Amino acid sequence: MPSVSERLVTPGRAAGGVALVAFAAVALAYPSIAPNPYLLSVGIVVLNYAVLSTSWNFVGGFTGYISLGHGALAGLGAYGTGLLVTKGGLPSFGALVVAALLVAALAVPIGYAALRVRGASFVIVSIALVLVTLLVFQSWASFTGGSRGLNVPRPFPGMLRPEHHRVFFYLFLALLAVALLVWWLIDRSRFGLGLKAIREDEDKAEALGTPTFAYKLVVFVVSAFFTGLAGGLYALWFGDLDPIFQFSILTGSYMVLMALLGGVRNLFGPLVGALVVGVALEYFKVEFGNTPLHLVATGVLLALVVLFMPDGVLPALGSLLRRLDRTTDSSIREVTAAELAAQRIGGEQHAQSRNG
Amino acid sequence: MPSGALLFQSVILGLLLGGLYALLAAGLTLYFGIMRVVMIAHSAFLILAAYLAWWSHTELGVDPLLSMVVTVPLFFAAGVLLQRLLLARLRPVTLTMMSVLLTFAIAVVIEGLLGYVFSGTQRRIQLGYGSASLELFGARIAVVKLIAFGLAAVALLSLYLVMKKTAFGWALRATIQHRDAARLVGIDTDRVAGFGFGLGLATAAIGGTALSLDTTIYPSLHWHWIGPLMAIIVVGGLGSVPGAAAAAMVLGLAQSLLQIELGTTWAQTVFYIALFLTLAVRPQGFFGGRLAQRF
Amino acid sequence: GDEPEQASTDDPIVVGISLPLTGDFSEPGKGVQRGYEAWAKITNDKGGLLGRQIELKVLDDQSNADRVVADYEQLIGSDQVDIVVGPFSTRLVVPAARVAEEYGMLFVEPAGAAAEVFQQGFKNLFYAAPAVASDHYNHLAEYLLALPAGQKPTTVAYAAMDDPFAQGTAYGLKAKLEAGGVRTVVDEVYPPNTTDFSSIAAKIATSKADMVVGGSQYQDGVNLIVALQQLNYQPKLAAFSTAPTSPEFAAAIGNKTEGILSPTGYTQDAPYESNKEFVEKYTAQFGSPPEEDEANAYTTGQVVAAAITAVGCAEQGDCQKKLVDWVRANKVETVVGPLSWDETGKPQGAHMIQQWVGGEIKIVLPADAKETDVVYPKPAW
Amino acid sequence: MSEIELVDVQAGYGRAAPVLRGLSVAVPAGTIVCLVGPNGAGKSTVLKVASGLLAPRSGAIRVGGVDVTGQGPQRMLASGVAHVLQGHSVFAEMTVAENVLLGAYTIKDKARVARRCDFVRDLFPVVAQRWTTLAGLLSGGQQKQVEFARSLMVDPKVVLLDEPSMGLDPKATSTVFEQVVRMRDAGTAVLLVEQNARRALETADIGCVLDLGRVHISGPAAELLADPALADLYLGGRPAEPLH
Amino acid sequence: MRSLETVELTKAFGGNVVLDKTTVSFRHGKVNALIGPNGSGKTTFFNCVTGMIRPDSGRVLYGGADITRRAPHAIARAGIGRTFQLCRVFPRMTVLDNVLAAARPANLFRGARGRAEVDRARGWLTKLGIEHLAGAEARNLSWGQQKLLELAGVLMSEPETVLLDEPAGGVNPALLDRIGGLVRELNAEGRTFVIVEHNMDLVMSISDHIVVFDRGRPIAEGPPAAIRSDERVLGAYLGV
Ligand SMILES: Nc1ncnc2c1ncn2[C@@H]1O[C@H](COP(=O)(O)OP(=O)(O)OP(=O)(O)O)[C@@H](O)[C@H]1O
Ligand SMILES: Nc1ncnc2c1ncn2[C@@H]1O[C@H](COP(=O)(O)OP(=O)(O)OP(=O)(O)O)[C@@H](O)[C@H]1O
Ligand SMILES: CC(C)C[C@H](N)C(=O)O
Ligand SMILES: [Mg+2]
Ligand SMILES: [Mg+2]
Repeated sequence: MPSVSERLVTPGRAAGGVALVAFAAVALAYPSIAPNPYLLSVGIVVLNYAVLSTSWNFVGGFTGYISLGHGALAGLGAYGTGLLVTKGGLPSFGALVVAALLVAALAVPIGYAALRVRGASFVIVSIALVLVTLLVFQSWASFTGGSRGLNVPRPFPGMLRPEHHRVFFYLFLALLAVALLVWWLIDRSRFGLGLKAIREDEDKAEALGTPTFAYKLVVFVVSAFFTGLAGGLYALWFGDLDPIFQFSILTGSYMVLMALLGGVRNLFGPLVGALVVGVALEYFKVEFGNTPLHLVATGVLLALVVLFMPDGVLPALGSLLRRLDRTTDSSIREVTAAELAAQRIGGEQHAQSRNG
Repeated sequence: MPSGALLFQSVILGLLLGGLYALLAAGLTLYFGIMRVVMIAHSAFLILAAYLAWWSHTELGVDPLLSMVVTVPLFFAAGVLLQRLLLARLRPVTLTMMSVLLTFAIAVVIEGLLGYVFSGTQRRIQLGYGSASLELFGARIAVVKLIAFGLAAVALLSLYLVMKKTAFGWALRATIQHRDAARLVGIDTDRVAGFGFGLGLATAAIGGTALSLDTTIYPSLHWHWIGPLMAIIVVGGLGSVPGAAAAAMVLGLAQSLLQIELGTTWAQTVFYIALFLTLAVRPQGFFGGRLAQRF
Repeated sequence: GDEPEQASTDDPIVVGISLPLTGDFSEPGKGVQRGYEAWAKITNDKGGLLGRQIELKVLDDQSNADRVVADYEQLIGSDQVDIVVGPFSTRLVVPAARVAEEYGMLFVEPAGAAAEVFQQGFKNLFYAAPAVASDHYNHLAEYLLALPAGQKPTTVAYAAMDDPFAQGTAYGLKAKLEAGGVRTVVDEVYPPNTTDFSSIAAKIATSKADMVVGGSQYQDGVNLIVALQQLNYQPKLAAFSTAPTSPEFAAAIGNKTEGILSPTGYTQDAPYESNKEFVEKYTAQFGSPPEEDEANAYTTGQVVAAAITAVGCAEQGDCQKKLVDWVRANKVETVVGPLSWDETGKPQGAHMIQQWVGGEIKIVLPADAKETDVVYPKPAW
Repeated sequence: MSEIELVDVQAGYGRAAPVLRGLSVAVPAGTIVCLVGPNGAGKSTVLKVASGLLAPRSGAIRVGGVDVTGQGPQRMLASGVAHVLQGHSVFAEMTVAENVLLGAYTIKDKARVARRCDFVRDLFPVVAQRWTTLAGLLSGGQQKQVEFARSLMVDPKVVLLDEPSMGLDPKATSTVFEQVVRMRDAGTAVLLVEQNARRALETADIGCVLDLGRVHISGPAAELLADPALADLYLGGRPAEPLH
Repeated sequence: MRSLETVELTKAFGGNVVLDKTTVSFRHGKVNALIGPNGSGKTTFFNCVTGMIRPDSGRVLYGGADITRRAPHAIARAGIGRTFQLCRVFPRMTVLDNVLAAARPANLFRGARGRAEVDRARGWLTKLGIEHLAGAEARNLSWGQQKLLELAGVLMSEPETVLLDEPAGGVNPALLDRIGGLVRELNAEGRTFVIVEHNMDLVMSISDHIVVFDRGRPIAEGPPAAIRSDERVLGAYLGV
């Protein structure tokens, strides 16, 4: 008796496939159809958000550890790249990869300390991570440039700005594709199932033989690596780093907001969230101009999501589709004790015939 | 080597600062340890209270301390509403996580509205006694800091007594630990949880007023406070009011003394170092917290 | 080719600006905005430039360096403004200037005074004020070092915000005093978001330094002064950048202003011709006379206007290059006097020193511009 | 007249299909009615509806003849309905003493509370021994004993017990069943859910077999015990062997 | 011959000595039962054996190897699986995924829902009478259903030794007979069981060897017949 989850093409999946192809087509064509360089730069910002929240979702989505501190990892990636270029003399993209690897390496001790505690304590630690890195990068002025910021030299000197945007748009798009691919691979693997077990009940997962700490650490490092890459790429694109904005809790919380809005259990959840929130942020900015009402709008949006769509947009859409699809009946059948007794006997024979 | 005068002056400043931290952390402790809600917006409410104190001083000309007559009940009511209308809607299973995000949203909304109404400009109450001070064995104690310290001490003590000695305190703890069972012994859990939250916010009103006496305020200032306060309640032991108070005093003093050699910025890292050490060595906190490791 | 920009007189010149209207720099940011508005109004009342009206398009960057880039991106790339001018403060000027540079736009700015603005290799940038940060105290340093040995301050305490401009002023003075043999006893740097100054003040007070120098923007200066007063510290001289020139300053520190010094690039009484017009019309428009920030913005407008008038065009594209070349090669008469620039865009002038005397802020240095004498040592505050 | 009565109740969770579909039970004063049935039949749901934790979608609940449909647990308690939950429901981070005393939250008479306290401390030695321990640190069975003790602090007219013997050792199980009988003898109406079905039916007056949210069979408890068809499907194959 | 034993295992919480130099060994390849009054330390014993809490002193040996300080997952991998007294299921996973998550992964990066594994998981659900709930989220199950699901999980992980903490608590007696049969069946395939249980009917009918705890010490050991009539057991536990 095939159940819903085993049917190959469900309406949800079909819709997802169509949406994915459409998104890819639009994304690839965007630099050519964007009416002006400004909108292209908005596209880059949105893609950057998408990469960041997808990276965040390696930890948040699989293990359920909500980190408000991923902004720090992005900031480290950005500063790492910048410092390797300016002080280390590395070529831009070499510096980017080295910096992301360094962030990943640094994520091992950070994760080692932070992942020992769960729930609220983890959130606090993650917030502390941002504040600590902010303090360090502000105070250690001789190395980092302090509050005055750091200027990252252009990877393509002399390139005019519109062209520069175009190149980076594709770079971000490629990075997003890789991050999504890795997430998808983990999601369908046994490793992924183990991570999800951690999200549900860590002790139980441990008792079932899952090396929970190692699993968490590995996925944290993977997440840090992608976050570092996103931060570094942003640094190369943007050029000016300021500790206040690189190490901001707001960055981390945007990642959470986006992932949550789209749906953390969903491959494309963070991407959808980034599209919605990124575009909304730009819209608020244009709409409310010079007032801080964009903060209010962000807050209200987050609150609405938490209150009314805690599982995100995609699952909400999914259940809507399922309700529309009359052919699928409820996955729970009801059986009386008598039927159960009969079924047990049948089931036993079934099992035996298979073993035999 | 710092001079003796500087050391003594720093000790005094540290103690005064610690008192303020203690008050500000107390409310957080309440939601966090007892209600399992991570209240990111606490410091945003602090700043809000500080703004109200500032506003009533500049616009109405009343002493900021007097503004508490309005802000304390107002914040209590706001807390009850916040709990009943928003937090109560969260699913119990994901309460801890989702409350982080929800209160984060509230914090951002408050920050945005403060910015909208009062602009992002830094504000400071200009008090007649703003730069007055008393002398103590060669050191100086600013009058405003002393008042803030006194407020903190009184508010903390009252809070402790309410939680330990009243039926309300019991009912609150029972409600949080097993809501259905609490309802079944006859506790009006909705009301109790609402009042608990109101109480926490009322401390924010007092803390904010104390803060406004001697600091510059601006809408995004709450980020500056949230880190040290979170660190304090973890070090003190989640849910323990005396623990928070002790940790606040110790860390405030440490910060003040470290500033002599390290400067203001590096000295702030003491909070985070203490936080990491605590989680590594004694996750339930150093001064209290019984089953806190469960969080 | 086609020259659609050969504008008719009813097609305004749109000037794009991003300003910190909220956030850390909001007070001076709003001052700069008033300055720009005054410039647009005064110019338009006289018939505009090239017969076209000036229209300002102002965005708020929330004192946020990320935001300021997006703003200029929007102004140039999307809104297609004809001219851009700078925001307030070095921290925002540098990233903004890069956007303008990469779009090939002229970038005259009112508030990027720190040295590093001129070290970025910008070719289109010009700072529209008399002197860069490190030179702001030149006259004060000269004065102090010339004092007889017994009177000369021997120890100085410095506290500066970790901000290119604020630190630039304090360290500019520090370098000169140290070279003249004046000892540094406290040297503190604090990040822009600091609110608690009591420990810095404790260090300064217990050091009993003869003189205190604050590298401040606005509120940090106020806070530090109050904290010092709480500790009853009475130096012989106290100098703070920017803050004491603000209209709010005296009330903010409870009117205990006596003797506080500050550098400034502008005075309402300056004898330049355009300044009289500026002060008069500005006061009519806003109800109070202009301060330094307003003047800097106005100066920026004057520089841009001179270039546009001389070159005869104002739009994106080739015109911008002509404008840049013109500014580089010429001297411009402004409300702060004649300005000219070296190839990095650095102005070639000096700041004056003001002091609070008898409840008012007055020019005290240099000798040829002074309204009253320096009060030294300063009375208790 | 029945102390508590559920009439044609439909109830369920969220938007899902109803769990109880047209269920009726009545418990007269001084009677033990025992609900048995397979896992997931809806037994706990019946008790939740009866104590007001779960509002029914339709149907009526009457206590002492008065319609109380839709009232919350606080009002229900005031009308004399007490409910001991299935599983573990101690206040884990409060002491045993605080747990027990909270059982008397609605009682203002201090002397009566003190008397009750002494009574439950005598009844369950572990409650007395671990008086100042945090309840969450007790073993599973000890926690159940604390819960039962907590419910004994009031004198309700109706008691709803959801598997009170689960996890208890034989001694404690006997104590619990003795108390249930005692309550009945004092005139209380007891609605008992038990998987220890044979023992429960031996104690009860009336038995009800629940399956898929409906009452499958009900009748005098002894008759149900004797029915071989029921034994196979609901009560376990063999009657209990004597221990020696 | 691998078997589970402890040597002078001691654990105290504060002043409360819960395991007091406990030395016991369980028969390999048999169905063992561990019984004792509430609070006698049975669950704590399980927790120490599986590494969920650290004993203060003493050793846990499995097949002769010392596993005392190993991490819980390492002990699970060494072949000891367990259930929890207070049900622990993965609340927001489906019933089927709950069981699949328990399977021993051969290759971490293989797909998690292979045909063979799904079939095996459904097999266990069928045997425990909850196959019809396979698509439901675990948190929506009734107490007894969760208990059964937990059992299905541990069986799916195919441990060599299975520790069950009150498997019968809250389970319908009609199913208990089936569970008893299942235990015997698996035991016949070579699995060792250690079962903590207060349901004496079940204990007496399925176990080969019974250990009785009182205040953290074994006070009696032996086959069901012997235990049934042991004076100390009657006094301390059965209360007859
Ligand atoms: N919170 C809930 N949300 C959704 N469904 C639920 C919930 N609680 C129980 N159910 C479903 O309702 C049905 C009845 O549950 P109930 O707890 O009343 O059963 P029960 O007879 O008490 O079983 P048990 O003997 O296992 O305790 C079950 O099928 C269960 O899956
Ligand atoms: N974490 C802990 N802290 C303090 N005491 C504990 C802790 N865990 C267990 N105990 C104590 O250890 C004793 C034994 O508990 P345990 O859970 O092992 O008993 P048990 O034999 O499983 O009982 P039951 O049959 O009731 O499940 C109890 O007195 C309990 O209070
Ligand atoms: C003199 C001021 C207008 C300079 C400005 N505060 C800066 O940061 O550069
Ligand atoms: Mg039940
Ligand atoms: Mg146990």
